[in-house]
Amino acid sequence: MLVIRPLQDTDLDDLYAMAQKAGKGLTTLPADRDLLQRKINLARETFNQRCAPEAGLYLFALEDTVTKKAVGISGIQARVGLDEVFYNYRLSVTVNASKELGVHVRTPTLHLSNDMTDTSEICSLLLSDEYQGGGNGLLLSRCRFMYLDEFHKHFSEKVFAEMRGVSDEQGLSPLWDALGSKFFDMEFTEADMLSGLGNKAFIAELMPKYPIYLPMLPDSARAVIGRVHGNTAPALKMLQAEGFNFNGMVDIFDGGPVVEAFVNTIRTVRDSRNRHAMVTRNAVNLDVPAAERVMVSNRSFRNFRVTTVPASCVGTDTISLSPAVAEALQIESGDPVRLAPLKDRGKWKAQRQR
Amino acid sequence: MLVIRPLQDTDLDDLYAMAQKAGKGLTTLPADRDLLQRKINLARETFNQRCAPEAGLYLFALEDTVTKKAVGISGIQARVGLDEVFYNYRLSVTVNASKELGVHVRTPTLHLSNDMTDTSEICSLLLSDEYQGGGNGLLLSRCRFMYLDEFHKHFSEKVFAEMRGVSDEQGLSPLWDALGSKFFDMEFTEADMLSGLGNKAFIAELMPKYPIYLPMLPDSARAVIGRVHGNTAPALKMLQAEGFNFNGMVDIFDGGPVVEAFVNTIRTVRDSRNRHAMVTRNAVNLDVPAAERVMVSNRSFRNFRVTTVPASCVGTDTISLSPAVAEALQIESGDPVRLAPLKDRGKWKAQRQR
Amino acid sequence: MWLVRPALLDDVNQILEIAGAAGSETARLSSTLPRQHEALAEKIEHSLASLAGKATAGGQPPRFLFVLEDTVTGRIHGTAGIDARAGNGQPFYNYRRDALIHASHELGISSRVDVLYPSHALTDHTLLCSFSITPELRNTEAFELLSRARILFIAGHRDWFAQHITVEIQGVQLADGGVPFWDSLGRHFFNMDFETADQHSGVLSRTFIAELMPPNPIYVTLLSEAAQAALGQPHELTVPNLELLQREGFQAGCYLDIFDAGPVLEARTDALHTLVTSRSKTLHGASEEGGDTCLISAGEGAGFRCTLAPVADTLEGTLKVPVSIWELLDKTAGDEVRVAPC
Amino acid sequence: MWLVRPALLDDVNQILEIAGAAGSETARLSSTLPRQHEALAEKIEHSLASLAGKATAGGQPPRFLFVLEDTVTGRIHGTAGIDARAGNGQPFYNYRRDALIHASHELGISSRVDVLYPSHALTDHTLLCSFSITPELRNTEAFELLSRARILFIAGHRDWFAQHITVEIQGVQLADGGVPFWDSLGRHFFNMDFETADQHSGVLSRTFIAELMPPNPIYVTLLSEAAQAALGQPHELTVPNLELLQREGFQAGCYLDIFDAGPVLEARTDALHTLVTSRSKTLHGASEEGGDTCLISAGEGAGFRCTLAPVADTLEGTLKVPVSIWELLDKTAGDEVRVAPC
Repeated sequence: MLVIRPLQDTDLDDLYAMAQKAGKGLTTLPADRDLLQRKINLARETFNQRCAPEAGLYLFALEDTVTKKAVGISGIQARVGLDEVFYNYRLSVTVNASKELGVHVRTPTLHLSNDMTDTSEICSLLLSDEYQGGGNGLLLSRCRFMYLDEFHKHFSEKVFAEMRGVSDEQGLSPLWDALGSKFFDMEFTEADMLSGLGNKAFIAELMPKYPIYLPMLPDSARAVIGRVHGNTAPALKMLQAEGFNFNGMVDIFDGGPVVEAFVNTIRTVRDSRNRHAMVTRNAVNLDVPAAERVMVSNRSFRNFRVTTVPASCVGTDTISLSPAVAEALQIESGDPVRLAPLKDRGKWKAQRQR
Repeated sequence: MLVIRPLQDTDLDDLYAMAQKAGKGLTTLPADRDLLQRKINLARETFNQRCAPEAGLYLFALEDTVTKKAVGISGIQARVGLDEVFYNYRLSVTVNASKELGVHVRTPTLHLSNDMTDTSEICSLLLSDEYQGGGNGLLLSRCRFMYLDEFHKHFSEKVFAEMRGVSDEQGLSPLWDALGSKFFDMEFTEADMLSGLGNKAFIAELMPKYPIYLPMLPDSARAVIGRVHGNTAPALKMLQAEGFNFNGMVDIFDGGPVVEAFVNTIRTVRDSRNRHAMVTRNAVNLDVPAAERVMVSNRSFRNFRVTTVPASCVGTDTISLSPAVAEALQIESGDPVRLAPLKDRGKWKAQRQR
Repeated sequence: MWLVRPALLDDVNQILEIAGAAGSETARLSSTLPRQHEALAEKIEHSLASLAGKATAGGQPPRFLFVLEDTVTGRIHGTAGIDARAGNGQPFYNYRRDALIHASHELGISSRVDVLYPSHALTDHTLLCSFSITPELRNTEAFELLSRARILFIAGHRDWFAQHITVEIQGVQLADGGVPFWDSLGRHFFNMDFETADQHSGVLSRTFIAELMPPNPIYVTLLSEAAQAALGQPHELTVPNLELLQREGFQAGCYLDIFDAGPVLEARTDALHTLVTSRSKTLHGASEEGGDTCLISAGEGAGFRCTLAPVADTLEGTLKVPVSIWELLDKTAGDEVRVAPC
Repeated sequence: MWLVRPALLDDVNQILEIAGAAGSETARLSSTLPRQHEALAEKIEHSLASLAGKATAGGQPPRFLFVLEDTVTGRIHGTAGIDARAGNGQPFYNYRRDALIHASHELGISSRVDVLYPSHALTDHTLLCSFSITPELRNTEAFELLSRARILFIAGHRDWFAQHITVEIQGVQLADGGVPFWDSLGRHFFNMDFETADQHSGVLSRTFIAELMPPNPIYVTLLSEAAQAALGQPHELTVPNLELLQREGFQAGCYLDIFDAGPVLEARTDALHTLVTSRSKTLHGASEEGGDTCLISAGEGAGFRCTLAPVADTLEGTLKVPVSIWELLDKTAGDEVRVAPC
């Protein structure tokens, strides 16, 4: 069984291994043991409410209960831009027009912006290759919406995700080549890494402060602004299905888009329902397709756990859970749980809505 | 009976009288006969599809069928910023932080923006004093959402409204005094008038192009940024009830907020239903409170007409209309009509939804 | 003989021939000279009003236009202008090139970031402009006469002009007509080719520049390489003119033309070489054509004339000049003239 | 006798007394002089390394600190510094004041809009800095000695310094310690009072300025009236120093201090009055104390000394100076000294 739970100290080795495999794409989880340990520590402080709520970093592990290994991670940053200044480009339009000459020109323009400051970010999603498919990625991602909904007072009304922008096999980014590299005398990967490590003073120091007019960039760079990396396209699609929309912000390095949604309009949140757990020994075939599964959370702040069960387990007021699932969720009969469909237009949801 | 219909040539005198009474607040409808005639002409071209769709200005009159007088007006501009450059300030945040010094400062900042360019605007709402109350203002405003919905291909996905900002009895605006007046050597009312007359070249010429840091403005000016004039508060409330939200843009002169919504999420649009007209001579008491009325439109592009009838007239597939109403809507039995509640949580809507 | 005198309305057709055929090399070098009959006639009328010391409609500051005439044939071979106040009552646009230093203490990185700031700092300086000459006269003494006659005019009417004086030198343009700086920057915002924009700037109100120019500073590093290379570089055809102006005391500063990034030269008016070295003298006859060739000017306002003549100076402050020159200058013995060495 | 010599580590405590008590008038006038023992000691060590011609850790450019010593009491009464390269390898921040002209052709309106642009244009100029003197010595010859001794040092070590030289003059500060320009602008972004920011800028890396300074140009018209009035105005206490520097040839240009908007003076190093008028001479004894009082300096690097002495010039290029002065300069007959008139 796969279960979501707070990241813990013993996950360091697994996490490091995952980060190493993931390579350069994932700047918020570089393969750096010290940094990963610091993240684990911060997550522990966060779940135990020993740090300021706005400084919280909520990191969840996906654990294979058989091997006891962490096979995935995902996270929520309570507020961005507090410790380090958070930069994006806002993709805006400059209109110049002269009636006298009958000229009307629109110039797409990038404005340096800190406007995402104080907003909650969903981040750090990583899943082991061996566990890809079968809805595991959905669980890892969507469990966060259940958490955001459950504990919405700890988060902003709106949440966002930064999507990885376009780069080639060598990790070269067309936008970086055309823009960043002219101002930062370093490699894209180095800049991205420094930024991921939380060392952002250099951005304030080196970043161009005036707007960038896009017609002055080559086609190759303009073409990738607001576009996601091929590998990230499925993640973007998933978020769009949840109701996330491009908000006009792009990454300052690779031009990847920022998508955002109001928490209360996220599909997982809207489709969530409360039930009480009923632990039963009736045999249930747990091995059903993702479309027929629902996520079940134990609604705990400190020890948030989520797993999936067949939609057929859901009753009017209760949900039938096997002892193993109950144990994984650390609940007993009668405890409140919260459900949400694992997939869009999942079976359970369809049943509920008509 | 009061009925919404396209503005027409014969409305000029009524319109001019209304504009004169309204005074300085309404910059898009100044008391200028030539300008008003030009607007009427443009509206006629628009409804007759004789101008480019994006240049369209859809103006509706509220006619008292007894006196045959126009007693109100409201409009939709198909796209802003095409003929004249459309300016707003975007209320943004600049974050400056130094780890070394433990300083973290957020500075609200106004950035000159043309980002509303190409968006549809609802505008020009004006209702005679004698007709205030009884839901007439709602009809005048909301009929536009029915039109937007019906003919959404002619408009942008998102629509917005500029709300009048704070000014005192003398028409003095605190933001203008602190900001605009330093750059425009003229009175607020003059600038506002010039802008309303469509003479906007002076804005490009005189406007400060660099961002304005709000801490440099006096408290009185900062206090009104994004706030509406007392007289406009009810209109704002109405739009918020429809699902419009402040989008971070403010008026460059008085700081009034811009609110926007996706057409398909506007309450009037979501609550609209189709019926067929059934003209009947059964006596119906037309004089019911606004909360018990529904708007009925004839769904015509060129000759769009809307009036209100009691919710009790609505049947499962049809709506019973008196011959007088049918005549006002210029429809016959069997013609398709579209309904929407006049008020939020109006009776009819409540009936339909549960 | 070559004579520089104020342009007259009768000169319009001949000037149009010089400024004329679009795309000709001459034309390219004189963007502030209109190519339309009506606009040119207006410009000449404005010049005549300015020479008469008359205020003009709209309160425009004085602008002067002179022509180079071959007195033998009566034909006109060139034009040269002065705007008393650059911008003519409106902003005069330039880019100001400045550098920011982007340095990261922690990373030990420091780089120079060149920025072009929109600037109006040269507004109301006196501006030399509208210079055009037929190609065969380049690098001749007529060329020098035409250019420097303006300084003698300024010397004789010093009160009409500002303390600082400016001249825009045409920037790099390729053989195919392409202007690298324009193609990399202005074209995107003005949505027209360089020739069109350049002509507009000479003829129209400059409102269109405020309306169409990018409102924020420009990072040089984002310009095309060709555009970067062209910053502050003169068009090769202007090199003789540039050298002449440098001898006059003009120097390139940090300002660039907004259309082609050509250098903008600046000088203190009172330090101009021709002005400093010119002297007022009393005209006398010379029996023989002796002495060094000098610039010699005379006359006020519309009566201004300037030519080249062999001049013999005397100790008494009088000037011996061939009588043929008297006629050219419309002066006679005992009249005051101004002379400057070549 | 007053002697200017390089600061030594032993001087730290005495210098702290001068720079000392926060809020004292002296202290306010020397923002680049650290008030912490350790920071000051480091600054002196850097100066000593620079005097020895040694490269320093981190490759920082040379910086020099001199003191004014009363040779009778051995007490120190003032300090004066030179940074060979303003910014010391990092950007040197100023505001550049420039005007845009906002004009509407159609409305017939034209107004001048002053803008403060962040600028690093003075980075790597040589900078005179860290000037402090005990109040009773203001307007005395010791004051002049301390300030001008630096120019003689530059004259004697010309290769170490840049072509252009700059000095920041403290701007307007009210009796209550308020700085109008800071209170209208910087305070909002740095979230600290003027004293604190000013001290940081002397001691810390200037990274914090890049991090905290508003990234866009500032419209002057939006500053408070008091701040607008303070632009480019010197603090009244600095007026004697300002006048002294103006006599040296320094002129205020368009640059302002980013914290208090005090004027930034500029000069060409080779045109500094003291440098131009100074002469290398050979030292000789004088039997009597005759002649005009002059600045006289000698010695290289750490051996640099400068004092005031009555000097009698001879036709042979030798200099008659009282023997007591020889000792002060650590020189003897036949050695080379540099002298400049007072």
